[in-house]
Amino acid sequence: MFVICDNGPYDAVGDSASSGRIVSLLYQPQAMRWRGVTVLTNTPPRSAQSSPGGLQGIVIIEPIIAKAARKLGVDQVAIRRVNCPEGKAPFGPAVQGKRQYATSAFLKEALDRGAEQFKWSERVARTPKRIGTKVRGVGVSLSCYVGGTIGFDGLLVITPEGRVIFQSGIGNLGTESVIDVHRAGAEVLGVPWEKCDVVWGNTTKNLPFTCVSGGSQTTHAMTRAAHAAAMEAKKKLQEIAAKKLGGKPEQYEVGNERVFRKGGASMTLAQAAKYAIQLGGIYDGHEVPADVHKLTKASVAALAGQGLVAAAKDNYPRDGSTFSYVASFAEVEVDVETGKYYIVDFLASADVGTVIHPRALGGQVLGRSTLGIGHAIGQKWVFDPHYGQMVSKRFYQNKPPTILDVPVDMQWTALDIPDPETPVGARGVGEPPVAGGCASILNALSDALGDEIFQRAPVNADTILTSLEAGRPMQHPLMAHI
Amino acid sequence: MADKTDFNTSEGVPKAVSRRNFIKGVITSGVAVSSASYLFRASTPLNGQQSAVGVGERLITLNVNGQQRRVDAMKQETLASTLRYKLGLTGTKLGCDRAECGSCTVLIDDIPYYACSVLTHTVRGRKVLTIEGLANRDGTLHPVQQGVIDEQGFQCAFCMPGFIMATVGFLKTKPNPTRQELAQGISGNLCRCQDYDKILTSLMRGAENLRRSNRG
Amino acid sequence: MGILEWATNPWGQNVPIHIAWFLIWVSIIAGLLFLIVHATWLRFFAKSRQFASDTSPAIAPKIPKHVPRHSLVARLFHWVMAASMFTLLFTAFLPKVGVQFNWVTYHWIAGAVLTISILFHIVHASFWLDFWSIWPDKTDVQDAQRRLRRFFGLSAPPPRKFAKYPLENKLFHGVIILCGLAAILTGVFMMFRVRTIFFPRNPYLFGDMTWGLMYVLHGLAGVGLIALVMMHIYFGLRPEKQPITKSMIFGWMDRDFYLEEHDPDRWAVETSSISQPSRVDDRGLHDAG
Amino acid sequence: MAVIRDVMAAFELYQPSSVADAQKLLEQHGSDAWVLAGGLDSFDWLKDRIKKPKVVVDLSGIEELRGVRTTTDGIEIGAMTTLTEVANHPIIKQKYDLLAQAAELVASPQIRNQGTIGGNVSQDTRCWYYRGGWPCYRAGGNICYADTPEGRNREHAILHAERCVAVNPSDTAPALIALDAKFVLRTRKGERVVDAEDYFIGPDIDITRLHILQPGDLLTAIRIPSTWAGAQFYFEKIRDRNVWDFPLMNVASAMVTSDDRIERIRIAVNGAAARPLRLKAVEDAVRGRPRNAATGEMAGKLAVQGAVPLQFNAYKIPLMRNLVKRAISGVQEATWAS
Repeated sequence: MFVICDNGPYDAVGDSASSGRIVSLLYQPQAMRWRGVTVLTNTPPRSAQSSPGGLQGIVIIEPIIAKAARKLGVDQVAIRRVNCPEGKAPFGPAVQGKRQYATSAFLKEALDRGAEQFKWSERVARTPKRIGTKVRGVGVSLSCYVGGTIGFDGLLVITPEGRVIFQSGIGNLGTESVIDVHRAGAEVLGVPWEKCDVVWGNTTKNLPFTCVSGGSQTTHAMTRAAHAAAMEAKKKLQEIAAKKLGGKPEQYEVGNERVFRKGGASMTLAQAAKYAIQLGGIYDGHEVPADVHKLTKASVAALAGQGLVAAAKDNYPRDGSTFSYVASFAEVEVDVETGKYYIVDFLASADVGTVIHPRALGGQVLGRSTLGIGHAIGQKWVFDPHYGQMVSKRFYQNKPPTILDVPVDMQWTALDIPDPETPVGARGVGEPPVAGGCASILNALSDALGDEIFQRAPVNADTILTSLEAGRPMQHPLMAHI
Repeated sequence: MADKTDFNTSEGVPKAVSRRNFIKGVITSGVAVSSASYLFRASTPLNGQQSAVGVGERLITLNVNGQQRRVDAMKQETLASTLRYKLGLTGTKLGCDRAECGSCTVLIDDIPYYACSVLTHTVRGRKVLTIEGLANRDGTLHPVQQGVIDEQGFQCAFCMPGFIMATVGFLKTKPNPTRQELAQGISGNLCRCQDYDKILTSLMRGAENLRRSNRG
Repeated sequence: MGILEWATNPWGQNVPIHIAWFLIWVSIIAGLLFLIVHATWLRFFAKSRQFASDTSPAIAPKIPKHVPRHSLVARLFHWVMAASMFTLLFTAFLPKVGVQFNWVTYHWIAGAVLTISILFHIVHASFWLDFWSIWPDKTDVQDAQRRLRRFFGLSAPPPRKFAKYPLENKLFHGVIILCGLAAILTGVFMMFRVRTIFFPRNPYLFGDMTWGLMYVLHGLAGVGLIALVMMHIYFGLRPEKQPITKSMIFGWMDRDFYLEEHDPDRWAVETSSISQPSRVDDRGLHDAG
Repeated sequence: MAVIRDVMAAFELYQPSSVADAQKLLEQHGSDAWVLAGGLDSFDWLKDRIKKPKVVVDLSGIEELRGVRTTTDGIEIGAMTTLTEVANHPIIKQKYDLLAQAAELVASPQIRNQGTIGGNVSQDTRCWYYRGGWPCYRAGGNICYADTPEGRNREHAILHAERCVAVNPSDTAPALIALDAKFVLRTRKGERVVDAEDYFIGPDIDITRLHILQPGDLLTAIRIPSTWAGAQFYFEKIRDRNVWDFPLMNVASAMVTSDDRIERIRIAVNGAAARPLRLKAVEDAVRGRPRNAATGEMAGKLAVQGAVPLQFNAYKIPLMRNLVKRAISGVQEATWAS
């Protein structure tokens, strides 16, 4: 795999390395040579959008896999099933004889679930492929991207009123993760969600050190941090209970808004919070664990004395690197006289660990799939090579997909198999579906029209029509998006 | 050149306010950025043309969300600007400002328009409805808004006011649409989170809510 | 209102794109003014011309009745050039003043014809015609000084008669060369910007500024030609110049006119051809001088 | 050149309530004046500061320019009638559905609510170099940036290009040509009625305009004769996005057949040249022939004769050939039992 990254005039760092890593993980090649070059060019500035490197790598390889399967007479899902990662799948180059590996991968299951729900075999078997000028084709694509980081802080306060206030430093992208990840903490403490508040918005609100909102890491990183803070709070509750009610801390349990000894004494969280204020020190935030970030320490200092304050760094172990996976399925209908095509159906089947919030997850999986679909069906970025100036400045020129460019009933599903290397089992999902959205459309087009018709994205009416006319690809694959 | 700059910026010297500095001042004061362009762009031929056909006053009354609002609007001002920057109705978003993204969609006499591409002066005497005017006075959300809450329709939701207004407008002509029909109806709006599927689901719920509330 | 139109190129640089089209009217008005002033002056103020000496009567009978002046080839060139020039001017400027039609093709074809004919003329005039007869010589300069002094009432000997071409004619030719060559050279490059049969298009042959200046030069030469062509036609139609105009049609000039205006010493004609006045031989023309 | 997000440059706004007043204003202000219909084309120019008129004359208050009226011979559509009104008008849907179909496919719902039929046929080209404010031929300069060795000209002309290779983006224009519509203009000299296809001009005639309106002229109405009422219509628009996009190409045909032979036909294509093209040669060639695939094939081939592709728009030749074919012989509906 030889990747040349045209990075415009400024940014010397390209995404070519990421494309190599993702491809080596997603298709588990037994041997792979990779080379990446970043070139600075005197062209308009650009920057990564979503799934940088991963999108490109997968979209390069997927049509090749599809073609190989056709040549071999192997089913498209089957060939991917054979080659896709499983469990602690290795990726990237060997360093000192050892290769890195993923925390987990259940992509085979995702493929199976997707194929079943999409009725893959039925669609493949359906005849005829062509009616009049219309041809249908189905495509499947694997997709993955990094799905989480570790080492951030959680912070919560149990108030004397018995409410649990989660301090959330997550930037809200509208994915709800700013709120959702704290459910992990509420669950640990056994507090109904209605008794919880989430404080978020800006740094004046005394928020803990948090990952940036990007890189599909939030769900993974911050469920861990929320879990850690809740475990810290639980520990403190047990200690307070032991202090006040006697016995050893480990004899106490936390649940139903109480801390209690089985069949014995108990107190409410509200009471425990009041005691925490009385006790001071580590209990109400006047003392902070040494390993939390200085920003978290400052926030804790500001919150001290308001109740039981628990701050903790995510120190949970993780064996491997975290990735999330998607198997994407698409069917297209192409009019061979005009080159115009429609996406008939689309399904994304996700392996993202534990599902935290199904509706938000669905929005993410289909939303980012649509971003990828946009790259397949028309989104482009045109500049005049003589002047190096953008000409596609308007939406009708650079063509982000509209609601009518995707099926009105898109489907998604998720496995809900926890990742073993994180306490809550949840991984991030933002970027993993992007490449699948793009490549499944390209593969469906190849299925409808043949492998040799187009060799680049976006595929528009013009690409298809010129090539069908000539019987071979007419646009150079490396030619700018036009 | 340098001398002139010094002259304008040095203290104590009587200030010959240059046009650039004046505009800067206006911008920093944050009040009437818009009037700068009125004062200093091509001097408009108002003098002696008051009686000319069709020429209007700047001070106009608009019917926005059922209220009569007096507003001083420039001739070249768009409705989106007036709503946001003169009337404080920032629920109407300005995305592309080129009639492409739909985030500025408002209803004018019950019809969805891109407010970024309507001159404020052309809506005199017409009823403008923005997202702020949808909910009841008592705070009860419009059924379509409620549908969005019910189904968590949007992600970043910058496009949401536009989508909701487009939906409310479309449902006036077709209260019981199919998913396909509603998608057509709101196809003039873009969502860059690309959450179209969930948006459509929530707006379908909104349509259902609306039919139910009309029935009841 | 500047005399150039400027535009901002894609890189934000200001570049000229062409002349301001009101210069068309400036040129037309300048041409009209010239001919009105000239005609008025001739009609009311000009004194009759005086030449230094009459041609010796001894030579007169030897001069053929029809003095050969322009060879057929030279005349053909002139009229081809005239036709292409008219085509060029009308196709260039009529659309600019509101008469819309598909002008570009006609314009570049006429331009190509003009270019070829002028190339031919340069070669023809350099090697077959008397090259120097059209360029002012020392006598022309002296005579011009004399005429100028006499015009202002100063004492000066009367000027001598003309050689083959009067000084004004030579000067006109010079100015036409300047304007014409400027228009042709820039025009040839401009053909790279439109589709012609000659070479592959390359609109980026030069930078924006160079192209802009080329269009400006082409335009200036073009509007200049409007006034020059008007003057030329005016003189061609003036009654006292009719013999010259006729000579451009028929190739010869009346003996009387020749004797009256031209100095046989400066423009010798082959006196032996007395019996065959209408037969003009190319060779007869380069003996002059 | 940039996409500017700021208040437009100042202009004086006139909102006349009659055509006579509007004309008076336009006469008074000459080339300083800009006529505003729906404004969806206009505001791009004004917002990007590429065109800076001193005076804008808004036609939206002129009642006489709105609405669809039936006449003794067909209908008359006021130039300021919105595309939504055109697309939904019962008479148009019933008798001149070709136009309704075309109007329905213009841009987006909001734009159809605001954009007018007069504005749609009079809009400027969407060449991205020209719209970007590059000083090209159409903008008064001396180059066509799209027609350069590496120019990005995927959406440009294959026919009748003359220096400028931009295309007309209107969807309703070919439908109106196919319906043999007449455009009613109000000029200084009075009312003038021209055939739809004569309303549009190419760069060979005037490289800076797409239509014959001179400063001060107004397009007041479009008349559709009943000649083609209820004929067999075909409209197809090929575009990249399924909404809010200009045609890569569109085709409109109106046809009357008897015994499946083509008795009368009008056909027009847009997106191939700087003006919507009425394919007269095709009409003549297919008249009297059976309406079948062979006739369609022949018509398609005839339609693209003389087409000259640029570097990136060769696809428009088969596209035009196939669209013309379909406009004559139709297209088979495909439904899979899934």
